[in-house]
Amino acid sequence: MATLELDSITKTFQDGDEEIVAVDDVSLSIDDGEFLVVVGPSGCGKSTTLRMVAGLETITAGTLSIDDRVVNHVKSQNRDIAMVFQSYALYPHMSVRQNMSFGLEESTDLPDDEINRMVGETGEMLGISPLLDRKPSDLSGGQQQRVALGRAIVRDPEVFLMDEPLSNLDAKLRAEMRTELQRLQNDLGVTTVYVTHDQTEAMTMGDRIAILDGGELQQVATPLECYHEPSNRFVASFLGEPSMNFFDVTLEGDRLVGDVFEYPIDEGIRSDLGDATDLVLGIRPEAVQLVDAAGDHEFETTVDVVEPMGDENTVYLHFDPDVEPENASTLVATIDGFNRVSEDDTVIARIPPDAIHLFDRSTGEALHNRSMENAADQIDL
Amino acid sequence: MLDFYRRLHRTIRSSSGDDDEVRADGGVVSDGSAADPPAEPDRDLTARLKASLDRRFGSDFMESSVFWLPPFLLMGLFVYGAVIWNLLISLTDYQRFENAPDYSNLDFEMYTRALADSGFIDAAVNTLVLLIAFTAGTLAVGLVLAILIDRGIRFENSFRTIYLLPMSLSFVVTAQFWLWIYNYNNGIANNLIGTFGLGPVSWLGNQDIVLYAVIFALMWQFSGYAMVVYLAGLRAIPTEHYEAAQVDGASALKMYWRVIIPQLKGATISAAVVLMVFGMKAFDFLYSLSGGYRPPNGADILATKMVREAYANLNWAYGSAIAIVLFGMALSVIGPYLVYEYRRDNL
Amino acid sequence: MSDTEPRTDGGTTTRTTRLRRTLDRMTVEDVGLYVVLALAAAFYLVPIESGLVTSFKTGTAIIETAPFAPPGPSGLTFEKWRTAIDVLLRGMGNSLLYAVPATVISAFVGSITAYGLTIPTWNKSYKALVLMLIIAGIFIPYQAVLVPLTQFWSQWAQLDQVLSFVWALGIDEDYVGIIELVITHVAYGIPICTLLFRTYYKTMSDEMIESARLDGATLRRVYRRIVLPLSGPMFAVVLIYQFTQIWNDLLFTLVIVSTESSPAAPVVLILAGLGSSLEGQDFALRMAGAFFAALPTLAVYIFFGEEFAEGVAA
Amino acid sequence: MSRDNSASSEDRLTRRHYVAGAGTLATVGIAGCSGGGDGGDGSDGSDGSDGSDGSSGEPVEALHGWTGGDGAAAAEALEEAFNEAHPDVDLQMSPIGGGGNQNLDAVVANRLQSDDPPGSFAGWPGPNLLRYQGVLGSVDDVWDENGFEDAMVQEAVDLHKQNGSYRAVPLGSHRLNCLFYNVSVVEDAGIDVDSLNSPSALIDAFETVGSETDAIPMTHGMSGTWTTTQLWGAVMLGENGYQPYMDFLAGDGDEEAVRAAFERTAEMLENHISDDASSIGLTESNQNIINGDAAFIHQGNWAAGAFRNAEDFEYEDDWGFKTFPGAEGMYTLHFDSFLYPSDNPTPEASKTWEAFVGSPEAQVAFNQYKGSIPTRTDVSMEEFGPYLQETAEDFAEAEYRPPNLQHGLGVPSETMTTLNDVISSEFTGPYNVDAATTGFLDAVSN
Repeated sequence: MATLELDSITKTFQDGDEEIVAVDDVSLSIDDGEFLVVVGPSGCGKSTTLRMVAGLETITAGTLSIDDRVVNHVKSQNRDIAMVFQSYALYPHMSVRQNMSFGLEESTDLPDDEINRMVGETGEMLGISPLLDRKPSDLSGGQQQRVALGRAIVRDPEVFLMDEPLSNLDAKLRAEMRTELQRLQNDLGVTTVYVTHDQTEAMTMGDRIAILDGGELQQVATPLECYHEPSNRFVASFLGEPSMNFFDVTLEGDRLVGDVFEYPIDEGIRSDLGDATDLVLGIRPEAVQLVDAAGDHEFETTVDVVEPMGDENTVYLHFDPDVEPENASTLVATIDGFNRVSEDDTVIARIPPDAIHLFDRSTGEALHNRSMENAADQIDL
Repeated sequence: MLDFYRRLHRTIRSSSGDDDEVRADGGVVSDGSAADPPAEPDRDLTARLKASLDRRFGSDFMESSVFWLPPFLLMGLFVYGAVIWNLLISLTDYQRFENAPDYSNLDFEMYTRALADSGFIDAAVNTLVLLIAFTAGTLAVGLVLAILIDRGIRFENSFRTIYLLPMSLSFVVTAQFWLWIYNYNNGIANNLIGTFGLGPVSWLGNQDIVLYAVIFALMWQFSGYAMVVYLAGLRAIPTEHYEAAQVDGASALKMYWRVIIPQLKGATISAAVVLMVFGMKAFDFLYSLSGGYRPPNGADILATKMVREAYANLNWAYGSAIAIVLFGMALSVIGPYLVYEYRRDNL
Repeated sequence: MSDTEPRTDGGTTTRTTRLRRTLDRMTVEDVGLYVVLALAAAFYLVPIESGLVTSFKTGTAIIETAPFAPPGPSGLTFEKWRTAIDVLLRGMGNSLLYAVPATVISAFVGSITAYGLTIPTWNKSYKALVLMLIIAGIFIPYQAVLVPLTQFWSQWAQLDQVLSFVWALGIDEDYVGIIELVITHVAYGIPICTLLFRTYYKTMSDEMIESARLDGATLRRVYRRIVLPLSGPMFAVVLIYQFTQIWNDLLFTLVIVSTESSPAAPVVLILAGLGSSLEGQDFALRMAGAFFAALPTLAVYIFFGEEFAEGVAA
Repeated sequence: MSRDNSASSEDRLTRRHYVAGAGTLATVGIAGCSGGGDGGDGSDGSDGSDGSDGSSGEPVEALHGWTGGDGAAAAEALEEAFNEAHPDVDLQMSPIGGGGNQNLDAVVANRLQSDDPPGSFAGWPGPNLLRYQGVLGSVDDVWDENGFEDAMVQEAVDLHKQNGSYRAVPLGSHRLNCLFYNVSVVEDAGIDVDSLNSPSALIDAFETVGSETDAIPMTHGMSGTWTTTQLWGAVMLGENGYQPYMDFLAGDGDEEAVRAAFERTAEMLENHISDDASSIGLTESNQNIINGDAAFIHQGNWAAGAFRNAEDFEYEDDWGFKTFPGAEGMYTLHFDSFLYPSDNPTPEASKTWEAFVGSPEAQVAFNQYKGSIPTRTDVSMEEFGPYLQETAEDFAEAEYRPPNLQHGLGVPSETMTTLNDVISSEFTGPYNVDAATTGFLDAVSN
């Protein structure tokens, strides 16, 4: 078990004459036994970062250390790490048992029977014992994924690295594997870095999550903190489905003036804003409530579309009825399934002041986050 | 430190439909030595040398050189040793055996002599025509056969083996066949076209068509190889492409022309390279056909002219000059392919 | 697309019913297809058939019957094959002696060279340079190589003196030619073998190699335990291609062994002079000799044609 | 066979430099190979003299091109005769087949290029020796000791000399000015062959054959160009006689004579040969005579070998011979000889071999199978067939013995290649007389 320290790691590529910065000054420290999920949109540099940790990519700048040992120049095989690849990367001509024992045979000088014992145990643990003597091509996607996992586990490495291991599975199997992976990681307690572009996996699996965009680290925090206290507008928009509503507002006196509504704010929020005036107001759809009477924080809206999701409905609301739907600014709200609302109704939508977030419009940096005390613990995914 | 852009290139090139994540941070990793020197200063000399070499040429250089360096040197000694020897001799005026070639005045006299020699020009043109027409024709025949066989017929294996058989025969055998087939009076070729009422043709006697008759014979021998390569290429294209084209209402011909053949570019290029090698072997065929270094008039190629100059006339320098031109011509045809592949990071 | 025969329920339908079912489903288009394929097969077989047929004809039969017509009962003789066989038999032994090792070694060398240039990562532009030199090496015209090659073997690498202890054991000194042929064919085979393996190794999954490297495998181990077992199909292609080229090659044999009377004379050398003399050529003998000499290459294509096609597909 | 790499003469040394230079220039040499055998202890004689020690145990290596048919039989007979005559010296006869001597020439050229000459090799003497200038040793002593000068015809004596000393020894000779005919076809056409003593008379005979019978007047294989060059040589001799032919060979040929010869030849090829000529060779044209499809053929007398081997096809009954019309009383010379390279690996054994080649037993043993005649005039011909006996008589009594054009005795090999180039581009149909004439005159003049 080991701690992992990334100190302002940078990676640049030379494409013809111009230089592309794939990973820009990322610093992370991962405690022993922690399960860190690295998440971000396609091309944000998360896989490159993982490959740098694995030693499959050279590190342009910054230092990487495992258990306080600088490993920038240490070859991957000497870093005592195991990696599960997106395509599983199983050796087609070897049986499952040979696949799993290959790592031990190559990097250790354990006797064969010892290796067989360990492979048997891991097979037991992953429930793939009956498959040990079959060829990867005879196995289903899920089974192949378990074998890839087994291959990493049996090596008992300092660090697990996983590069979107579930992305090739169907939805149901993916949900099962998510929980099983977490259970395994807790039992083994191996420091794990898990890369994905799927925010559900990020929110449910990680002890902490690191969100990357454009090669830059946006935020490192627990899933709840990232969800409820996003450090900037990108994080706020990235997490949560349907994603947060955003309205451009400017601060005038003690009210926020947008192009479709005005929103009075109290002194507490006012003090967080400092001297920034051009702001963006953010409100999670599940925080919007439908009420009866208009007021300071309640606005008249017409219902454009209702999407029933079973346990709850997602409602698309427009502020000004006379403007055609597509360019009117919409407010997305999630309400519980029993609330009878249909298209073209006019309803009053309340944006509770304790649930709003305010971001600086130019830097995107979060100035004020919602208060946590009465935030519902459920995360709307 | 693995070959990141090769992987990147593969993900971009592979059908990006299902792979939703396209890496934007492309570009070529040159394992620059920006990283700071290793911590332990006291490593012994070889390790330090190895590390610096690895940094200079990329991490696996030393370890991989044991694989490719010895064969590369062996090839260099034999192949490029001969090329350089020919180059040197072609710059001298070396003839017969009496005196050794003097390297004092190296000049391009042999090359100017070649350009002035009409026989050389004809041979060069014939060689180019042969290389291009033979390769194109063989690819076309191979493609048609591959398409026919790919339609899921029975006895596919036996048809495939039959089409491949000619490749296993030596030129001594095939040259004699074609002498009979092209025989003016009772040759199969003239009998065949006779049934269609066309008069007998002197295939080998007529200067204008003898080259194409030779090309046709070489196509007969090597189109089997092109067929096998294309069959593999066709089988690599997912069946959905065929069905999609059909659903779009494309006729069989259009389907192949617009959808399938463009996807065979890789197969075409790799087959073309190998077929050009066979094209270069036309010397053996012509040598067996005419029983000497002088093919029928109109089918003289650089290879036969080179051997005539070197071994019949003992003009070693002139023979070597022609050899260098022939080598250069082959490279000029294959060169663009190599540069194209290099630029696509494919090399 | 003619639909292939649907899977009948039980496998018990007799052969005739299955045949009848396919026959009635044959549309005009299918018939056309088979006719064209049969014509193409004839086009490829007639020359081979006429050669084979001629090899069984007597002198007079050759004149009376057309080249592709089989010999009449009177014209049939095996005498040409008999003379061809007893003249060429020792040549076959010698040819196998150098062709088989040369083929195997050049395939293996091609594989490790292509491996060294494809799988491990090192500077891209140097790798491209080495590859370009190797691929360009394919197009060296063999005729231009003969004189430097002779000089190399006769003056630079005088194997016959180096191996004098072998000749002392009673092995005939001419067999140095066999060793020289093996080395020459391996050297000139490297470019094409490397290119063929290179195209194959490029399709190999990078992640599998990376995971092997992560497992602590050195380049040598990765080659031996993963890349080599998986390059079976391409070995088939290279072995078949190289065997045919090396077996039928006359130029190097002419320069290195030269005379057919030498105990180490390969079959192509003896075949060159067989049945041809100043006063005329004995076609039947030449054809019989050519076919007898081509038996190994024909056999290789007939038995391994399958692997050759699949290898190219891999 | 150990290599006697004695650096004997000055030029040989410089060649070794260039080899080393080219080799090292090439690439990193393989560590194992020693850089060129160091010079043996051979004495430093003039280019002609032989090395002194030449270990006698080594066999003399005799390269030749007779791999099939009569040639092979003759070579075996020669080998047996030698072993009988010289049991102490072992001989290694090395046949190199294919391409009618071209493979042999290529191997010899390669070995001479790399300082590894054979003991002796078969080839044509005369101007053809020019190719091997500077690398042929002298066999003057062999000629003196065995009195070859008086045993051989004067032409043979002249043709085997180069730069004042003998370089080779003749073994056998074929006659080139021959016209063979199928007796029955000629009789059907009603032609009296002996009356044909000019090319124009021959052409008239062709017309009669064409009109009287449906046989091909003259069968002529044109898949190679050498048959046409050889035919032109015979017509040139027949049309213009000895002196103009010799002037042409010497380089100042008379344009009119050359043009006339081309016109005659064009007349023959345009309308008196088979239309599949371009795809048949020597074998098929001999076959046309044997199976009565053709009346006449012009060929060297090796064609007689093919007729002799054909079943029930006898001299005088089925086929006949006539000197080429217009060249009566002449014998167009051809020689098969064995050349003696300098810096010889086995000087003693090679000299014994050369001496044997010129001996009566060798010439009889070889030529009776080969279908050629001994070059000595003092050899009894009873073991030869009637036709060859006649040829030997013509050879001895011939008024002139002009050297042949196509087989090395008339012009140097480079000129011969140019002549064949001219035939190939100008005279393989359509037959362009003017271009061919100028082409030939230029070829022999420079």
